[in-house]
Amino acid sequence: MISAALLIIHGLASIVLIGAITHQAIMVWPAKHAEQPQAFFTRLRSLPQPSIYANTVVILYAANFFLGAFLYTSYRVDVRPYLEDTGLFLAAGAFETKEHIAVLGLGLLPAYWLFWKEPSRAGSVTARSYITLLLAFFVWWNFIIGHVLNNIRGLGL
Amino acid sequence: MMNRLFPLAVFTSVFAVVYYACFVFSYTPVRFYPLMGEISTQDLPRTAGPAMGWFTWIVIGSVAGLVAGIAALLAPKNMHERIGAHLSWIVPAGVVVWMLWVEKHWFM
Amino acid sequence: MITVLLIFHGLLALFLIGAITHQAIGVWKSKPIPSATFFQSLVNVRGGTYTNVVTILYVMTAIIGGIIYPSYVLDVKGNLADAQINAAIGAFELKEHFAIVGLAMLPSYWYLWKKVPLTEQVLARRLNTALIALMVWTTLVVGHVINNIKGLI
Amino acid sequence: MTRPLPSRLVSALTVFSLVFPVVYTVAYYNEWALFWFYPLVGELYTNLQPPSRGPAMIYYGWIVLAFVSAALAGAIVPRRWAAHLWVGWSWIVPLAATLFTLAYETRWFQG
Repeated sequence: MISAALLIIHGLASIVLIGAITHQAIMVWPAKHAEQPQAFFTRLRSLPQPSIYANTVVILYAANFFLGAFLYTSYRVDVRPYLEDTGLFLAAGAFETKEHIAVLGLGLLPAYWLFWKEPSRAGSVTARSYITLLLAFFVWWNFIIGHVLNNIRGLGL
Repeated sequence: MMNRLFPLAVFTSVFAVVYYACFVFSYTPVRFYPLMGEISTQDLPRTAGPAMGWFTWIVIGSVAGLVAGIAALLAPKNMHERIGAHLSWIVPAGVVVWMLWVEKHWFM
Repeated sequence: MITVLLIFHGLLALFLIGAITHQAIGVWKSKPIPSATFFQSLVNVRGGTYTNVVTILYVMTAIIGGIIYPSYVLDVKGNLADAQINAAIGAFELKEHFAIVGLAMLPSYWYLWKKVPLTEQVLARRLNTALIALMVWTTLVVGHVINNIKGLI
Repeated sequence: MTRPLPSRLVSALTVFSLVFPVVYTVAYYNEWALFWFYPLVGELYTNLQPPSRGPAMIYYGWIVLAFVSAALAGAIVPRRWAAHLWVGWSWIVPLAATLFTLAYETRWFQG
């Protein structure tokens, strides 16, 4: 029961995380052409200060990572054997990429935070954009795989 | 500008009440059997699988809401101003409370 | 195919919950505030710009939900009943009803945001938006819980 | 205007984020295990246990190894050296680790 509750919290926390990192990623995405000022997506790009998302993203990512790492034991005991027994190797392999990519994202957080806190470093604007986009990819990748796996088999049943 | 809101609010309110009343009183003149992919006005044998009434209640609620909404267009102007906007949330909120009351048995 | 639709249903719900939550928080703002922190920027939104997105996303999410609902009846509800997980059945039943009543609220919700001047009917606009946000949050959390119990394959 | 971060911290964080993905990727590829965790019994071991203990997890070991290595590197590497690092490595190294991971995990999809 606890695993199920923690999994739902893990899912809800990732909703807020994916919102924050997606906002930031859209803002750093190089704009190709001028857009009308009042369009929804234009307002999405023109938020006041993208840096205010940095602390939130770092805190949410780390918290969500450790919650996921804690739940991983339930996955390892209840879900992975089921996937292997039923030959769902694609799902097992997909979740394994989620495990590794989550850790790579964790390692990326210090540099990500640094670039948003120290914008003046030479050549850092491009690097900051790519790091933010990479982190956003990590979050989206893990979010979707997590949902697909959870649909195949849940936790804490 | 306000005179369109009253009919819309009436539609929302009547829809919500009629839709949920159909559910509560199991008024399902037409049933959908997803296993067979069939629609029937009769009870089919158990082999046909579970029957669904959700789509039927939505249609009934929509028709009732539309009729009431159109009728509301004809209502006197000063009624719009007074009742107007608050009808749009009060009745749905009331139906939500009704739902929670009816569905509480699942959680007992 | 059902799995793809379910994941798509979940992703639409994700965008929908982001938009309606922003709007539902922002609509209660009574005076201008700076945008210096994450939470201030969460509140400091122009609610009106979300209305069309919320309406479209809600309708799309509800339609896909309606398409995959028979699979829930066939593949999940029976299992929940057999396992006597009544609370889950009851919760999903609430989800069905909430989703539809929220759908029916969209016309007046849209009208209040797009046609009635923002200085008028403030309380009605706030409560309409709050109620739809409640519907969206309830249906998302319940859907997530039920999907954890039994998925759609 | 917020005060600039101390250069010591800047170099330590930069080096940490460069070393972490490399060590983690090498560790999981080579299945280097600092320790095994057996979730069924909730116990840690520095050597493999019989199957009766249930599935073994090395995942946490890889994370700890990467974290400790990256933290040590961040502390040891001199500021001057770190300052000369091209900022582009900060996204190229994790991106390379990601691409390697995705390529490596295709082993699951080859039937």
